[in-house]
Amino acid sequence: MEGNVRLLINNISVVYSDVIQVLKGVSLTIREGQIVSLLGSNGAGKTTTLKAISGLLKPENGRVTEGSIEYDGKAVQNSSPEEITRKGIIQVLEGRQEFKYLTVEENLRVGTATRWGKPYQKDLDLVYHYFPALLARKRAMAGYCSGGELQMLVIGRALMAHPMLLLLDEPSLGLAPLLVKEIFQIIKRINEEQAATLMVVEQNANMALQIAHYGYVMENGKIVMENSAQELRENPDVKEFYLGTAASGTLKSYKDVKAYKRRKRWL
Amino acid sequence: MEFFLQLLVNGLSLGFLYALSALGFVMIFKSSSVLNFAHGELMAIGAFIFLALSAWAGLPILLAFVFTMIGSFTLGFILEKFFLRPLIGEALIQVIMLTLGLALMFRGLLLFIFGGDIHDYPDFLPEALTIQWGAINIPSVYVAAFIIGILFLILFGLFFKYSSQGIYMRSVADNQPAALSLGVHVRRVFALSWAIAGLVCAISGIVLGIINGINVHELSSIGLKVFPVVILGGLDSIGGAILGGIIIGLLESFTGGYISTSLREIIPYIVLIFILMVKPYGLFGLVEIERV
Amino acid sequence: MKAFRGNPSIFSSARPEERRAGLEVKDLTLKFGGITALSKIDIAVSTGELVAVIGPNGAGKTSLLNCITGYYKPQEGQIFFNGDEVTGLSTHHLTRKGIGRTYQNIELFPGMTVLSNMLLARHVHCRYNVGKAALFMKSVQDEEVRHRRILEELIDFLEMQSLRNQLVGSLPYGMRKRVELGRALALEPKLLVLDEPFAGMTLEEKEDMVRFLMELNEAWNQTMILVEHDMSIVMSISKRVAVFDFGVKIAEGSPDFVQNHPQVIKAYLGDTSKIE
Amino acid sequence: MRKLQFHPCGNFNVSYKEELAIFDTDFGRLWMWIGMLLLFAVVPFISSAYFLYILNTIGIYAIAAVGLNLLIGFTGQISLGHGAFFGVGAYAGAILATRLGFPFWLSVPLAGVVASGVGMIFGLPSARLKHLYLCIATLAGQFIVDYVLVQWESLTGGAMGIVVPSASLFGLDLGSDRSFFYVVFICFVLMTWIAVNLIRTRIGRAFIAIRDNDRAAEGMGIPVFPYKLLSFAVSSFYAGFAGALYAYYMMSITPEPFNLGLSIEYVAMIIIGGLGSIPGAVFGSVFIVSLNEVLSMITEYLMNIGASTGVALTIAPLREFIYGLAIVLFIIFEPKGLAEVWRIVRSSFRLWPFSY
Repeated sequence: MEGNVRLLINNISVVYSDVIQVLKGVSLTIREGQIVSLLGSNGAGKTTTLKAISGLLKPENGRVTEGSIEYDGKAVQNSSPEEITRKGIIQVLEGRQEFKYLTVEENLRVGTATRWGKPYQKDLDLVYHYFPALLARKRAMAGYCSGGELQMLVIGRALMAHPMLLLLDEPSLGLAPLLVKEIFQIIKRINEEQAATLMVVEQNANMALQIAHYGYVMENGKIVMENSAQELRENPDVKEFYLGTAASGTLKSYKDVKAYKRRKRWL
Repeated sequence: MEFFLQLLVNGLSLGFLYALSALGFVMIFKSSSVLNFAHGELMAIGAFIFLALSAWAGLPILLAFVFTMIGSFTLGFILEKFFLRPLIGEALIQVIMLTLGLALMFRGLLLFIFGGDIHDYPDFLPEALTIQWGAINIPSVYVAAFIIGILFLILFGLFFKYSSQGIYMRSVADNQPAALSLGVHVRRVFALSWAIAGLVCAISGIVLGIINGINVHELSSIGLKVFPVVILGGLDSIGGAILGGIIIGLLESFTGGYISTSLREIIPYIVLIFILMVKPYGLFGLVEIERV
Repeated sequence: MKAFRGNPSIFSSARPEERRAGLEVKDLTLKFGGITALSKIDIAVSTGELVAVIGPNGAGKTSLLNCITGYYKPQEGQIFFNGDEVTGLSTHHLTRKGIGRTYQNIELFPGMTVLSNMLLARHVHCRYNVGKAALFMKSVQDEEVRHRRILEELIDFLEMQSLRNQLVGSLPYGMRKRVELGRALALEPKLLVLDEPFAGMTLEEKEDMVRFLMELNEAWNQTMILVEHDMSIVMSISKRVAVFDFGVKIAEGSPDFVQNHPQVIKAYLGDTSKIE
Repeated sequence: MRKLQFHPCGNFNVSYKEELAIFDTDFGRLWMWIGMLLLFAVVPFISSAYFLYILNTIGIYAIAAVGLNLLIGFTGQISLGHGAFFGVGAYAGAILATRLGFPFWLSVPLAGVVASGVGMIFGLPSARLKHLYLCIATLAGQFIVDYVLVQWESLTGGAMGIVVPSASLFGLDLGSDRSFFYVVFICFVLMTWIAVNLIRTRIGRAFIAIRDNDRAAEGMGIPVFPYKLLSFAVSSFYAGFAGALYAYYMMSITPEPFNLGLSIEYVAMIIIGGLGSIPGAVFGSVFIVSLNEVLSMITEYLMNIGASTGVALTIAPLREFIYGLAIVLFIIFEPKGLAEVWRIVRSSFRLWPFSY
């Protein structure tokens, strides 16, 4: 299932405010129809990678200084977010950035900004089909919705834009286990039914690797490992550091961890 | 009784004028959360362009009006591009101070060019608009202000509630990064809202100019009167601006008629403070949603 | 410089009665915007306990914490802390009474250094008044130095020595969570309220955090109430778990009991962690 | 004797106490003493009367600007009524001196207290109002105070104003520019020192916390509203104190100068100087007062040469234009203000000639 290359990141470096270097030569490839997941610790540069793709570095005074990002064969690095979104790359920001004072439906309508003037009723129906919970709350002010509803809302909002490449930043952050599962199931369905290409940045490596086709691991602004999701799931290091399963395959208990480290501290 | 009715009518018409001039203000606030202290000066600029074109250059009224609209639209656009845009992301107080600085600049410039005298437009409104009802007389210009006010209210109300562009504008004021991530053209939204605001300011400036004569000091002080009006109604509410305008207009008219003319100027501010103590977001303003 | 021996004096020197933290919530009901966020909630936390509150998003967990810390005013019901009724008291009062908390979305002051953030929390323990502060008298200086010393202990305890003078805004997410814990601890709270302290953390950061919380709880008898979604952590560190759904407490008991409670599985945990 | 430290090349503080110091090097402290010496022993004797007048005006404005920066820059409560509080102080000082015959040393601080009371009244809306709404409430305060100053004729003398007796301290006449210079600048140094002290203790930390995130401040046990009121009180005390000095210095006052324009000037001072910076407030007042003087000198000059040709009247508004332009340019090109410029200049000097 080697599809066409949708997005090719070629050895990029990203610098904020001309001083702080966050990415140091990152390369990755996203093929059409795939879900690619990007794992890594906090501060490793995952979000920056997403923002480099979607053009949102600019408002934060960041810049791609080296390397290139090619989307469908055309270089898009350092383009404005308006141009990039109109090419079909939509990022769902971390931490549910809803429009608090707009109703749920109005929030969804903002998603039509890249194709202003075109009919959108069918897309609304589609979003409500994926997220029936939103239909019930469509006239509610988004600021009063629960965390789960908001996560659905921001993903739904991005779907309204007919994304060719959807970038999801921590979609499971702060969600209950059941909801995490639901969100990931829907992400998988979107990938399968809408033939959308997705890139998921996740802390919950377990879930992310279950739905992904391919995965990358980032540390300190560099890609340190890449492989098919299947292979990554089997990799002992990934198991140890990201999945939290010991070599024996059972879930590690936090009790052991704390006892060991505490002893270390006292000695 | 007749005195009361005349005060009532005066207050209502004055209120509509205030409401009209507040609309441009709300427009800017709704899309970019900027409090524009140069509002009165923008009105004055519109009024003076129209004066220059109609009275001095001798253009036909309609043509002069169209050119004034184009000019003020462009002015709003330029203001945003060169002065407001560099400040995106800066602290509130800096934006406020910038508009205060712009106000000083414009006032100085207008005084330099046109002087501090009162000018008048040639008569052009049809007499037919005048309403004579018993002893009560409503001059045509007030009727015109009323019609324009209602028109704008409906137009803007529908625009922000239902049109996609209106929703994009509100989304930008709400959460800029998120709007950017969805491809809303943030810069265009800002520019557009300032341009439209410039246009609305010019219209209200012209209407005020017809009534009171055109004078820089007068118009810029009415620009400050906009604040009690919009705050009373709630900064982001168009209906609130209209209602706030009417309340302030009536208050002024009755205070002036029954108590004293000197208190008249200050009464909006006193009432404003009391209302804000009870309703901190004005009568119709959105209550801030806070989550911890 | 004396090396740190894992013994913050602000905790070890405090007498047990000063660390007493009995919280009792009775019949608590909270409504807003036409929605009942909490209905008739009873929950009690006694000194030295670590109680976890779990439940789906929007179940009212954070609302409960907000009631306990005074951000929301409940319509019905009472909250007692150490025997005194504290229902409806404002947040700063409750902080003074010894309830400290961290926030779901990290409410640090990003423009300040780690140290300033923590120094801020010493506000309740500062005794000088405006006049003395204005003249910067000797007693004020001494007190400032004393607080600084206490913070140094906390910084050592949380292993943040290298971050001391860094701006909070420049720290990675996981570290900010740790700073926020440090700031809450600087309040010397009797009851520590934690709202999703592990959200968005990597495995390693979670392990560190577990370590700090366990040490606080076990070695210094710190009373804690915790809202968290990571079940493996909740199940391994808490002594008692309360489960909320739609503003109602549907179960309460030991981690094992809750884990196997059919209603909890249905509403919250789901049956497996696999996606079909 | 320990080695004097000139260049901070890192954080070498050995005791916690050193962190509390205002200047982080001995070099800085040395400069401060040299500056003080110059200010008090040299400047008054080499300056002309006109220059002393400008310096005194700067000193008076700087006191009020430091107060306003405590409120806006540190506590984050936007006020457009500082000019009115300055006016309240001026009037309170004048009334205390003329009606009650209070001596100078007593009526000035008392005027500060009166202004602080009025400031607290107009700070009350801050209990529920935030940001723009509060800004407009203080604007309302400005207009109301203006109105009272003009209308309460029995107390304020209406538009005629009050003539203030010349200031004297323990028998010493302070009527001359030079003797008043000492009064103004001793007060200025003391008030600035107090402001710095407030900032580096829990009071200032609470202010900053309220500015940055009032909900979290609340969670740190800081009672937000009392602190906001305190900030209003302190800031209007500074304004009132400065206002009373102004009244004594000008010898007669009318309501006219204490209008919205003055409030705007104060905000301009702290923004141009640098929000949330005590030296910034001082830089800002130097800048604004000098700009005012230069502009009026230029207009006067132009009016003199243009008096015969009739352009005199049309030149005056240009002053307003340039004033506005200066503010606008400053905000666009150096939004962090002169304090930031000063910091950059200083650090490049410190590192010179090896700036890398």
